[in-house]
Amino acid sequence: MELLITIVSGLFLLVGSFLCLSGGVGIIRFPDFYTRMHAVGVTDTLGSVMILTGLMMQSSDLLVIAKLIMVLLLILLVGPTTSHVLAKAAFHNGLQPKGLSTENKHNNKESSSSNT
Amino acid sequence: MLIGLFNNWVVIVLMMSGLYIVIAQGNLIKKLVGLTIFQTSVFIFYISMAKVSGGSAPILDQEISVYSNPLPHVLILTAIVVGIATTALGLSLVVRIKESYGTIEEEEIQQQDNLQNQKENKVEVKE
Amino acid sequence: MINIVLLSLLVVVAIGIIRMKDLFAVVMLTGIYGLLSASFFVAMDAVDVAFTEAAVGAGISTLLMLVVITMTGRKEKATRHKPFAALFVVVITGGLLVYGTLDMPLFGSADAPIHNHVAPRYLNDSMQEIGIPNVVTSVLASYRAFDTFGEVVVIFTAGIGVLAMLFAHRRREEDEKLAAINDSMHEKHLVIRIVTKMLIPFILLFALYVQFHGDYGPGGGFQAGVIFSSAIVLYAMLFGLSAARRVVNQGFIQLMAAFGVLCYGCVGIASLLNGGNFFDYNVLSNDPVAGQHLGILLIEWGVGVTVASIMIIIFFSFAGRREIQQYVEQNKNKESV
Amino acid sequence: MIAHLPILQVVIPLMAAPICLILNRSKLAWLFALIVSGVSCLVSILLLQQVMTTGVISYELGGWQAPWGIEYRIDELNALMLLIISAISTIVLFAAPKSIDKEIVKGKHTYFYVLYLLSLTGMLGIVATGDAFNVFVFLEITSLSAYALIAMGKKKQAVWASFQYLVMGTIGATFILIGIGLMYQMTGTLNMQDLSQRLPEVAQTRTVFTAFAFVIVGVCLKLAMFPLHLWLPNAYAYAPSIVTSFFSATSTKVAIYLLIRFTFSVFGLSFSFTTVPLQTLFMTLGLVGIFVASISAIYQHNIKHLFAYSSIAQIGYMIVGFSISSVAGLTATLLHLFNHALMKSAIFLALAAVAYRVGNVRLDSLRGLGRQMPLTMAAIVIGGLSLIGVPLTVGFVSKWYLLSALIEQGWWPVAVLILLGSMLAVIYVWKVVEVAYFKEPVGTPVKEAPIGFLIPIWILVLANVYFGIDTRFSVQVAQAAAESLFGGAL
Repeated sequence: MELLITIVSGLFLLVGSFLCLSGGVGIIRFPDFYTRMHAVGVTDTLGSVMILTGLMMQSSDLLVIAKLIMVLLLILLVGPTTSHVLAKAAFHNGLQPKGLSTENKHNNKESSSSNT
Repeated sequence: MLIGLFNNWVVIVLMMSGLYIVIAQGNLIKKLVGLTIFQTSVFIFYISMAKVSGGSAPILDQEISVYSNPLPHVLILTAIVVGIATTALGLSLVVRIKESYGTIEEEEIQQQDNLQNQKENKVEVKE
Repeated sequence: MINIVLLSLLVVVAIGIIRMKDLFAVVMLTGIYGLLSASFFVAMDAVDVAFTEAAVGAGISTLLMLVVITMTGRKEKATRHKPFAALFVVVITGGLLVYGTLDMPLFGSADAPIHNHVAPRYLNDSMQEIGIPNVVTSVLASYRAFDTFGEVVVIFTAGIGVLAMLFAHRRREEDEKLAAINDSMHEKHLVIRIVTKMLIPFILLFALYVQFHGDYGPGGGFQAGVIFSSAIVLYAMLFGLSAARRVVNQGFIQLMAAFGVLCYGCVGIASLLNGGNFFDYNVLSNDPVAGQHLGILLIEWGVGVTVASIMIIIFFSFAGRREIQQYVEQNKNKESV
Repeated sequence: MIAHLPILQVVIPLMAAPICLILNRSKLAWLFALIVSGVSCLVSILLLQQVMTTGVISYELGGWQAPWGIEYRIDELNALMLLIISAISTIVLFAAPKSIDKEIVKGKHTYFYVLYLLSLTGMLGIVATGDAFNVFVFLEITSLSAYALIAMGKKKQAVWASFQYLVMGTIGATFILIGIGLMYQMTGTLNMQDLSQRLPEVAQTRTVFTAFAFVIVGVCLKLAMFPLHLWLPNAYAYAPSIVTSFFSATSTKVAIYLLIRFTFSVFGLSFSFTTVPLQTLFMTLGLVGIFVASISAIYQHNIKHLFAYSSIAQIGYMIVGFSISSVAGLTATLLHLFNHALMKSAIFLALAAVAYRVGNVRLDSLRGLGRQMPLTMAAIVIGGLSLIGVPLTVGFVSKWYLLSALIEQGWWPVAVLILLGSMLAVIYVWKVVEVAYFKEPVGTPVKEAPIGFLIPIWILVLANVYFGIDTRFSVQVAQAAAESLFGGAL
């Protein structure tokens, strides 16, 4: 039983780290702000959730597990929100996704002065 | 010996990069950033001298026998507060400087001041 | 091993800061620098310090710098500086320091003088003398309580200093107009506002936990104060300064700042009146250890209150100044149109 | 309560600061600050008396023994410094309300008094404590309140001057922090007394040498010693007048105190002056400082700038006296410290009165003021004479002691240079006198300064003359302090 838990938690940790790493690669490899945001925002949340779950399995102390659950909830709540806000702020400031035609740029310039 | 002192040398490099920013850069916010880095590096220096190999955090527990030294921790807690206090005050000065000079570049401020001084002195000579 | 990795990362970040021209990036890197050094502190067993550094270096100071950048512009001008004079000073100072390290006790060695003169008493006797497991708290709040008092006064001074620099009276109509602008942005901030509303109570709760758990684990008045203020700051950022001011107004928050310092000092005065020296908690109660507990509880409370209110004051001053600047600019634009 | 005097000295103004904030009425805050400052002056007089009769007082904060807890330790030197700081603060505060009304925006008066009390607290705390790290904490209280107070000046240059001071001051304080850290690393203690006992064992190590260098450079930055003085003239010139007269008399003096305390008590005489070539270095820098600063003073158009440079020159005299490293030399330094506080606060307070009536303190605005504001200008003249070192003023006494200390060591050339330096003081003081008395007034005539200014100004001026004639008190205390420092006792 213990062996099983160790193996499963190890798997969780590995997958979590891989996801985080892939997010890191994405931030370098992707062409523009929005795709990069997408890479990090999605993988990081899931990755850290995986890592936290793995850690929870490793610990036997209830208090530690409770604390980790708190952290987990916080990440689930905050991670997506920050990605959303970042993307929104970028869009409001007139940053265009790569490949969009230049016509749209004109329309968005007016809103570029407003700032969060 | 080399490993034992290596930490200190890296910390010295950090301190000096902070000091370098303060002296060499003309932007006032950058100067404050430099000060922050300089101070933070000094904190790192203090904290690394408190470490005892194999020790653990100074929160007493029956199962642990070796602790790191708590005194530098206390000193640095105080010093961190001093640091943020200085930064906050410095930033408020930067805001005021921007309002009255219209710039936060050292050289431009210096120029404006020199001009002003020359003007005042000229008035004096005329009279 | 991990500390070498962290130190190298710190060096990389420092070099990045020197080379960057975009102030926004510089400020973010400074925040990262603070967070990295906090991680380093954890590796060095200094959990309390790490907590504080994370809250201050990566939190409050980054936030304040960002607010200031919105007022002063984010591009640094590429003017010619005097790198040689600076390099000269830096090389001399650094050289002297390296020279000084040569006779230092090695890193981590247990027989260094600092581990054998004053500190052992804290580790060995504080359990009997003060009776709380977190040695850092007992040194901070009892053995060297006066330093901490000084620390509270420093932060109080900074708060009053910032007020003296930036405080500006707002007229009612201005306030209402600014509030109206803010209300009109409700749609824009919908998601983040809702999430924040969910988070704020928990942040406040966490602050209280840190405040009262400081005797047993990392934490204490200062960290709690910063966390508490961060909840209010978050509220002010999203719901507008006017709304936040309705929750905590200027007069009240100044009163609280003064009250915290007085609360700390009065513990000292009380021990004077009970016949002990200043900050001698033993005389506060019949049982010395109970007296220590009481004293530490009260002064931590004082620290927390002062720090929280001063942080709020500082943020309000900066943000208030910014709103007024924007208001003035908008009016100018309207006139020119 | 007598046993608790050392801590009350610091805690009374400290606790008064938040109360002052709660009061939140300009006049009320002023009255309260004045009373508090007066009380702390009273406490310092009692402390001095006590020290002179019973010797060193030690006070353990929190009831913890010295190296574990923080100790307050008052000897003759500390007591003298405490008296200077609290007395000057009280006298200067007398004149505050009028000057503040004119120079600071209405809504910020309370903040001014709170910050003033805090800076007073900081200085008293630096002087009273016997713990090296506690010095750093209180140093920062003083510095932070000083930055804010200076930036409250009316002109826009005030903020910039304050920012420059902030950068320099923080670098200085961080240097001191590094120095303290290195000392702590070699000895394991922060208590000054304990440090002085444990440092000799490790005095030969390179680490202690580095610690010494960092502490000294840090203190010298705060001290505005030549060539680290660049922040001072602007900071003094653009600060509100009241702040200038308080700081010119006290803040650099506190730094000198720290210099003396660290070199003589903590590191010990033999380390500071034989292992390290401090004597030659400081003697040279002191002398060069006197000449450079005096000559710069001559070319200033703003009188506050002029006297700020003069302050740097006067610091040079103190440094020379200090570097003699004999009882006589140190006595001269301490005497000059006391006397310079008297003269500079008198002069800057008189300038505050001028600024109140005329609106600025440029040299050309002073024309003909000798007749329009006779009492104020007379105070400046007497203060100026004292700066030069004319007999019957305090300046003469300290110069006399300095010269005799130099001659005692046989250093004639230095003595001659000191005399030459005083001649430069004649030139810049004469510049002021010439404009004020021998030029025709221009513009609208002004009235004599109000009585609220004249009383404190003349108290200081009369003190200048009194201590120039009756030197028993000042010399006795200075000598006792110098001797106890050389006795090796902390």
